[in-house]
Amino acid sequence: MRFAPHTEDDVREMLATIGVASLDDLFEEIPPGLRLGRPLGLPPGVSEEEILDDLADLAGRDRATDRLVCFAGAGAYDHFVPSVVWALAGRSEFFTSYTPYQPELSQGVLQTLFEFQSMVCELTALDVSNASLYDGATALVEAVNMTRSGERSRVLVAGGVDPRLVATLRTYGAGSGYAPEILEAPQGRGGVPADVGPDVAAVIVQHPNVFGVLEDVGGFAAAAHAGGAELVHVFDPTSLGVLAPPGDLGADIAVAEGQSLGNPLNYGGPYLGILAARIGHVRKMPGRIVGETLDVDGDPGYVLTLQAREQHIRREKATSNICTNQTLMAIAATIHLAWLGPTGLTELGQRCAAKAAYAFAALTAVPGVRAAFPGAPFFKEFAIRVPGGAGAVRDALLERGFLGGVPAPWAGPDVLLVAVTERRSRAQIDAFAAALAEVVA
Amino acid sequence: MRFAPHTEDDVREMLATIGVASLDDLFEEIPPGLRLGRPLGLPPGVSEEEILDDLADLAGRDRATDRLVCFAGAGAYDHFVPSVVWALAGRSEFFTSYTPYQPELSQGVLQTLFEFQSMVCELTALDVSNASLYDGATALVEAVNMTRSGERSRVLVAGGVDPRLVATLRTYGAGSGYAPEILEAPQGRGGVPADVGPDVAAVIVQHPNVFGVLEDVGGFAAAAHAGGAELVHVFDPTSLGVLAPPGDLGADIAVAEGQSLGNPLNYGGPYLGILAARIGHVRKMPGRIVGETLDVDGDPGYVLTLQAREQHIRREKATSNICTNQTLMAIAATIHLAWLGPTGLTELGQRCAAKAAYAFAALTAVPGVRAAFPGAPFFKEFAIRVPGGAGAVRDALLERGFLGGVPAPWAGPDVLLVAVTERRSRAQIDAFAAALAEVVA
Amino acid sequence: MRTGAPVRAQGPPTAGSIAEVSRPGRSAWSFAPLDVDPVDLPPEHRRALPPGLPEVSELELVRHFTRLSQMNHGVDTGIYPLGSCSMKYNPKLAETAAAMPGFSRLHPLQPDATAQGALELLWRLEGALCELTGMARATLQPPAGACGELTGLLMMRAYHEARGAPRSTVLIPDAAHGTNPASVRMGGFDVVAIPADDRGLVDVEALAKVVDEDVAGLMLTNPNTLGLFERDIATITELVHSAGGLVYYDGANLNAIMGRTRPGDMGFDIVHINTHKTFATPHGGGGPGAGPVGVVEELVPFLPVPRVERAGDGSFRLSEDAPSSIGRMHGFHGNFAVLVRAYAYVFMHGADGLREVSERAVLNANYLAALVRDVFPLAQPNERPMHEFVSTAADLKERTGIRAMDVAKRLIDLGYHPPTVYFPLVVEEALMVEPTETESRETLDAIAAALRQAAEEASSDPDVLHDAPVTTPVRRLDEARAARHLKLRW
Amino acid sequence: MRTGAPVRAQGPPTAGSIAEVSRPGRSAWSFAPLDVDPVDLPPEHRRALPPGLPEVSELELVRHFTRLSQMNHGVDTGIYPLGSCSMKYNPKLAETAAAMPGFSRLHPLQPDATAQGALELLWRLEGALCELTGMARATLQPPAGACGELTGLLMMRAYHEARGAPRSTVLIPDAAHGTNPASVRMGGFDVVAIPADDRGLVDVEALAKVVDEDVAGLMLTNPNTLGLFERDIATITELVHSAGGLVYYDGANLNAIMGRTRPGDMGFDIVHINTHKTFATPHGGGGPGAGPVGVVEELVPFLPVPRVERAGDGSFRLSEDAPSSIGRMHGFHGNFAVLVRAYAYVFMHGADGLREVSERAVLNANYLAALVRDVFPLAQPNERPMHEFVSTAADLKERTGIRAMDVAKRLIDLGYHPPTVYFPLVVEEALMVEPTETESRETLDAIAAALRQAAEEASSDPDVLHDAPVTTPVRRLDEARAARHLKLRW
Ligand SMILES: Cc1ncc(COP(=O)(O)O)c(C=O)c1O
Ligand SMILES: Cc1ncc(COP(=O)(O)O)c(C=O)c1O
Repeated sequence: MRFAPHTEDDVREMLATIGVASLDDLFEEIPPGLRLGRPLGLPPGVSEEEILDDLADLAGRDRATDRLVCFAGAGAYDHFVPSVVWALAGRSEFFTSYTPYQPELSQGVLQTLFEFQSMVCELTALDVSNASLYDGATALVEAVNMTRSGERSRVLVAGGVDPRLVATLRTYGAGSGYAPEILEAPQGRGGVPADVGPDVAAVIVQHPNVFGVLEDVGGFAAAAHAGGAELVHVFDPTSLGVLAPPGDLGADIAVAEGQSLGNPLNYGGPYLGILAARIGHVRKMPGRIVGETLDVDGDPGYVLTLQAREQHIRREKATSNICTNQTLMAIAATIHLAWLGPTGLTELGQRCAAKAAYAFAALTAVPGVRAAFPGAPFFKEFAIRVPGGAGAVRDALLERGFLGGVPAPWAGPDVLLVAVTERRSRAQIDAFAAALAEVVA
Repeated sequence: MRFAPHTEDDVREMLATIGVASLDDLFEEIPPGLRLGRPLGLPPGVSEEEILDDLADLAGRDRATDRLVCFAGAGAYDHFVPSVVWALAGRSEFFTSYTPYQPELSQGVLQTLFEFQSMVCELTALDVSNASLYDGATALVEAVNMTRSGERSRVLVAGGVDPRLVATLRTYGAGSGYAPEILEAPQGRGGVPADVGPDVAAVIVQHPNVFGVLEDVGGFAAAAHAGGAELVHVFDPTSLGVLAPPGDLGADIAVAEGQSLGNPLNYGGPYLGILAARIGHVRKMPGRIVGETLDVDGDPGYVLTLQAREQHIRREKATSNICTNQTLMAIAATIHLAWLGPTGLTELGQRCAAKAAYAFAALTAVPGVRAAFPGAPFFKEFAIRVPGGAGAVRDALLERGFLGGVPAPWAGPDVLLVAVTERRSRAQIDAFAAALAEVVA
Repeated sequence: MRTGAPVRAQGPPTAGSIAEVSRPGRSAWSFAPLDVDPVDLPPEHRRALPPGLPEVSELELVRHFTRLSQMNHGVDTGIYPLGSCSMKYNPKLAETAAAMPGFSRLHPLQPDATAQGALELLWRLEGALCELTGMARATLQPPAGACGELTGLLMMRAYHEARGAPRSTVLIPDAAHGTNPASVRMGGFDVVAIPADDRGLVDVEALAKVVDEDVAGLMLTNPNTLGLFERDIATITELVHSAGGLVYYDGANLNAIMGRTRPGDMGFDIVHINTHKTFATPHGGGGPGAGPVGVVEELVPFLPVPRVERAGDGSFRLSEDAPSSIGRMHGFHGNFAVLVRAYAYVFMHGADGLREVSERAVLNANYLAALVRDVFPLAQPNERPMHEFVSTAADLKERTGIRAMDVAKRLIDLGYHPPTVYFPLVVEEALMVEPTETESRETLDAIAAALRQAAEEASSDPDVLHDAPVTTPVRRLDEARAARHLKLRW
Repeated sequence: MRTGAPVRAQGPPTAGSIAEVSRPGRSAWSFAPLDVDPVDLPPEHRRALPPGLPEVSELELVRHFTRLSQMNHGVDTGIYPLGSCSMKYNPKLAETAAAMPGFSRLHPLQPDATAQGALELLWRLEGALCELTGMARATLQPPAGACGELTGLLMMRAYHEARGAPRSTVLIPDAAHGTNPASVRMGGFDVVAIPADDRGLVDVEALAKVVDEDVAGLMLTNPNTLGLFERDIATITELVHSAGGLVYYDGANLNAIMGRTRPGDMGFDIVHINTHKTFATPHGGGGPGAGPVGVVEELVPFLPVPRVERAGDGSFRLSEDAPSSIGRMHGFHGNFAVLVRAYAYVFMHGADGLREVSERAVLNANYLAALVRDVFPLAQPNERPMHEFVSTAADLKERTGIRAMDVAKRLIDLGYHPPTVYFPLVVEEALMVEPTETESRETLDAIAAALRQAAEEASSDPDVLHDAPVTTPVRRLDEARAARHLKLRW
């Protein structure tokens, strides 16, 4: 398969125009000793039909959520994506464009990102949003970087924060010079730090947390602010039709994994990093930010703004190194949010909560299965304890056609996280409970 | 699921503007006796996720060519459709537009159809093409209508013409006043009429014919012309990279089923009716025709032309009643033909012919399986005789994962038509031969 | 002033034809290497020279057709108020459904046992259409409305022949759509036009005079071409029936009456539906469509084959055995993938939703009519239109010399696709407007304002109408020249 | 003159924001009815007022974003010659692949046994990238190039720490891309800039002076930011190695050398690849991308987790056990669906195809440079550029006062997306041009003519440059104002 359009005549005449005799001459600056004296050790090129057959074969070897009823979550969720999202986000004018360096030719992407920022602010009740980051985990890293300066360098992490997020923080912290400190979370939540010292930059709370449990964000915020630290709230965008927004709970910075907004599971990516903050933080924010301005005729238009924060201007003093971000996922999220609107987002949240509650009752009614955190309020995900080990039970459920959740070994060998989205029907939940009963019997 | 955007306020205020009190008032012209006094006996409306789940359930009950290796043809073929075809034909500016009544807003569709007409002329070596008809069968009906006038009313059909086409002719002929007359086809081809009288309007030959066999189109043309009749050639567009074009064989009108050009199997439709003819016939042609002209500034542009032939102007004197046609399929075919180009179309034809020849040898080598028409040259399809009845064998092959062809009962209870496209690999053909051997053993 | 123009495609303004883009030696195709021996076809059958198709790279191909698409207006770009076409929103979810491999990769001649899902879909859709129209059974085979008409007329012919009394004429209103008379001819009948009375409705007296033993049937659309409901429809169908004729319902205007009344209840014997109108299957630049035809019990024997039948065990099959059938109207089973979209539309809306569709369609048409009727009078000022209305620019032309076509072209520059113009032919300077139910009130207000502006400019600034359009890829095109100097290919 | 403008979307020129389209009570959403009892969340957790999202119908939604898309330029619309971005054709077939449910509906935390296809795809792709770059193993986790850089720098840090000798500085050329210094800082190192000599290449003398025991490593792209091949690269990497440092290859310019030479053979220890550049994965308006990072044997222990490993039985698994690993760089396994597209690109092209890609990319850049270098001199007139070239408008500015930005904006009116301007910062009035291999010779001729026309107009008709663009949805925008009066949301 080839896409270079050159005919033999083209090549000959172009070489003549350049003034060289052969294509090889164009590479003569490469010292002979460094030239690859052999063909690459890769198979020869193939046709479109062959590569698609090969990929269909690989895809066919996966047993994905089109063939398994999905109760897995832990940061990635099987929500419904309306057809309109990719019918529009997939338009090639969006799809094949790049960062809007020439705003006059990029108003489509720029305005969409402006609308994305606006919707994120409406969701979070915060003042400003950027135009996307890589994913939820790296968004948290960037949020922490916004909070650290001079004395204030410590990072306290509530015990209910997803270990994958903590692990990511740890990796990046090695470069920035901090190690996240994890707070005790009795009963799978809480653990508000007693006193937050002057050396603490940020307190991080995830709400709903990794166990799906609702946290007392206000309590964490109060503690953080008492010590002069910032409160970073890791939220779930699908919860914000029904749960109080980060801005109302005292969060200074809110970050989220935006996958649930219009993006397929895609085995983990591309997803969407969302970051919003209070206006005072705007010059510390990472990544692209779109602003509205006027053109020479006084007509409104959109541009990338506050670029003095960014690597291409500020270089080593930039707020972050991010360049390519996840714009297309932000476009999809914008379309999905507009499709939902305020009522749809609320309906979505209510459905998730109701179905999760139903599933919780059904599963914990199975003999031998217990709630991991009895009495803890939750949103769309919850933790149960299953006899025989979470991994073994999960595998046995696979044979019955269910992706039965995600084991949480850090919380105990028998803890299984179960997520229930609006996509799960009562019948599916009942069948799942029955299968679980068989498995643990 | 609803798409009407009206809010309650909208409805109220719009009714006020109209000057009526209620929506019911808008329907008061319907005499009370005729009003449907009850809700329609249909299920209540459902959401996008529900209707898609329902459709996925139905689709899942089919065992289509994504799950069966396809050797079925008989007018619809499993060819490769490159990804660009629907990435482009599916663009909403094409997809959601209608017949280009306002040419200034429809140059995209008009120019594409002009290019379609041009490519059809290049393929067929004929002078003019229209902008599409419903499908191959109705295209043949229209071709016949072009040839009949006054005395000349009889329609002679070569024995190798697909019975589905003949059946369609018979249906429409009942209205137009003719019954197609079928000529003997010894050995699955030939049967050139001895003498064609002054009452014959058209002689129809399909080449390659329903058995995949190559016909002596020139011979049919000579006979038709000797009697002053027209020769209508039913062709296969995928053959025209390797087989002589209708125009060179003496055809006056050529028609084809264009499904193979960019259109999925779709259980029989929407497909593409192609019709091309010599320039002398242009005013008798059915359907839309696009022509190039100039705008008021002298710049070139495209419009629907010769509309005086059409029903919206000519009414009962129109050359046909067709209005809505298959434009989108013509757009897909245009893109596919441009993707193929002259070399690609030739490669395609060579692959089909070579794989069919290989399959013919492999299948007729199976003990008990015979060529239906020994020695007859064929293109991408051929007929075999199988012991135990074609239907039974076809069903037994299904269990082994093969859509093993199409029975041809009119040619004998044991005759099976086998089509082999470029998509079939040698391995698949060998496996098919092995499965057939098992089945007939 | 901000132009608001979309980003212009690369390169010089004129989009050359793909033949101009072509360069010898270029190509986009790729195939798996041939894994069997090549064969030589018999020399006498071989093509001497390869066809003169364009030679382009895949990117050139993509840019060419992307650019052409940008030179086209669609429902997704803006309101498309063509009368009699029901250019409503085409739900994207229908594309998701049509793309399912179980549908898109199904071969038309697969054994029924491997196509149970597709067959059940067709069965359910047929049932729904019968309930919606008040018919007994239906064929989903006709690929468009015109073919549906012919299907109906051939059934009329077969019906009368079966009764041993062939008939030769079919009555249609003089305002009827062109496909009606054309289909009548193809059905082997002669057309007898029936006049409208001064209400714009069928002149029942006149009709009574022409209805006789030679009349095979009558074709009507209701609401009629003026968008008016034929109030005397019961009398009309009764008249025809009493003379032994059949009555055909052209369903192009079904969008006006769903859930309110049914052709069957009005006395119609045969009904076609345009799925690409009423059920929002995408028009695709002029097609594909689908034109299912429903009939009353008495006509069921004549329906085309194959038909979908349900066996005692609940399984479905395609049946050809129907001795009185008129035969097949399509090479296979019709435009199946279009019917999948129609199924999605019908069952997604359901009983309540379809009724609401018609309610809002009629609401929108009456609202828009109310906003413009003082400047563009209705062809029938005293009648209430339903889902569409026909205005006339006749007096505007009187006063200013500005014609309906000028108004249409000016609308384009103001950013709106014009309504149908010069149809029906019986109305002078006709503007036939069908907004459909999916347009918002703001859009109706905006296009009304544009129409009023154009009418006002007709006196204040006529040249802006004569010169229009100026914002389009090309300006007014010389159609006479196109027909005189035929250039139908490169 | 024919405008060639695409069809303008409906309505007034200014495309209002979706908030302006919003009307209380409208909606597009639909969900299955709740089939379980509703629940009340604890009052203290409930949201008081629903979020102020837009309320629109689905058609309004479709029109709004269709219209916005029309206001955007993409590779499918025309040449997009941004230097350092490799804006080449994005094969449509890659979208077919990425949409396969086995990939798109796979949950990231599914057990490995249910994801063997995806894992094998990652395994094969890793292997191919290692062969292409001359590395031992690679991580596919970084979601973009900048993250790949940081991944590499964190591995550098871990490497030196593991050897008990932490180091504090990283060397980068002053012309380097901004992400390089920014990543260096995030890696916890200080940046030491190294100058270029008068050839525009790394000044080896100067380098020798700054290389010492405190230098953790050097970051380079080769060909460098000027598009020139660093001929002394062997000496350079040797120099750094001899002082115990590591050398990082920024793969943004890999499109120049595939199949000709490999970073590993040049002495690089760490390499990142931008799949959205070299392997044509769609840029999506600014992302997503993927930034796989390959390393030499010695650094394998430090690669991020999870890693794809192959078991004895040929099965694949995600492994976390790697004690010296720097940890995870992404919440899950990186931008998998982007990697599927990269896999399609790499294996569809194969060994021969990738070599041809670089050949044609270098051919196109040199051809275009030859056509314009007399009016826009190369920053390094005596050096041969590879896949891109940097010209300067400095003397044009001298002579006419017309700046690179004016030329860029004029190009837009002439129908072409401009090259990168004002990067690299070290070149005055820089125009950085990367045509890529998928552009045809005619397109290069056409944009060259446009560039020459603009240069000519700089003296003959400067205002047409000052005023440009005039054909776009908006004209030149006031960026200073945007930063002064922050309006970052509706
Ligand atoms: C009133 C009427 N009847 C029949 C037709 C023909 O339908 P089709 O275009 O689907 O063949 C139309 C379509 O425009 C119409 O408006
Ligand atoms: C030379 C160079 N290095 C690094 C990067 C950063 O890559 P990414 O945008 O994928 O993060 C770029 C991208 O523009 C680049 O051109």
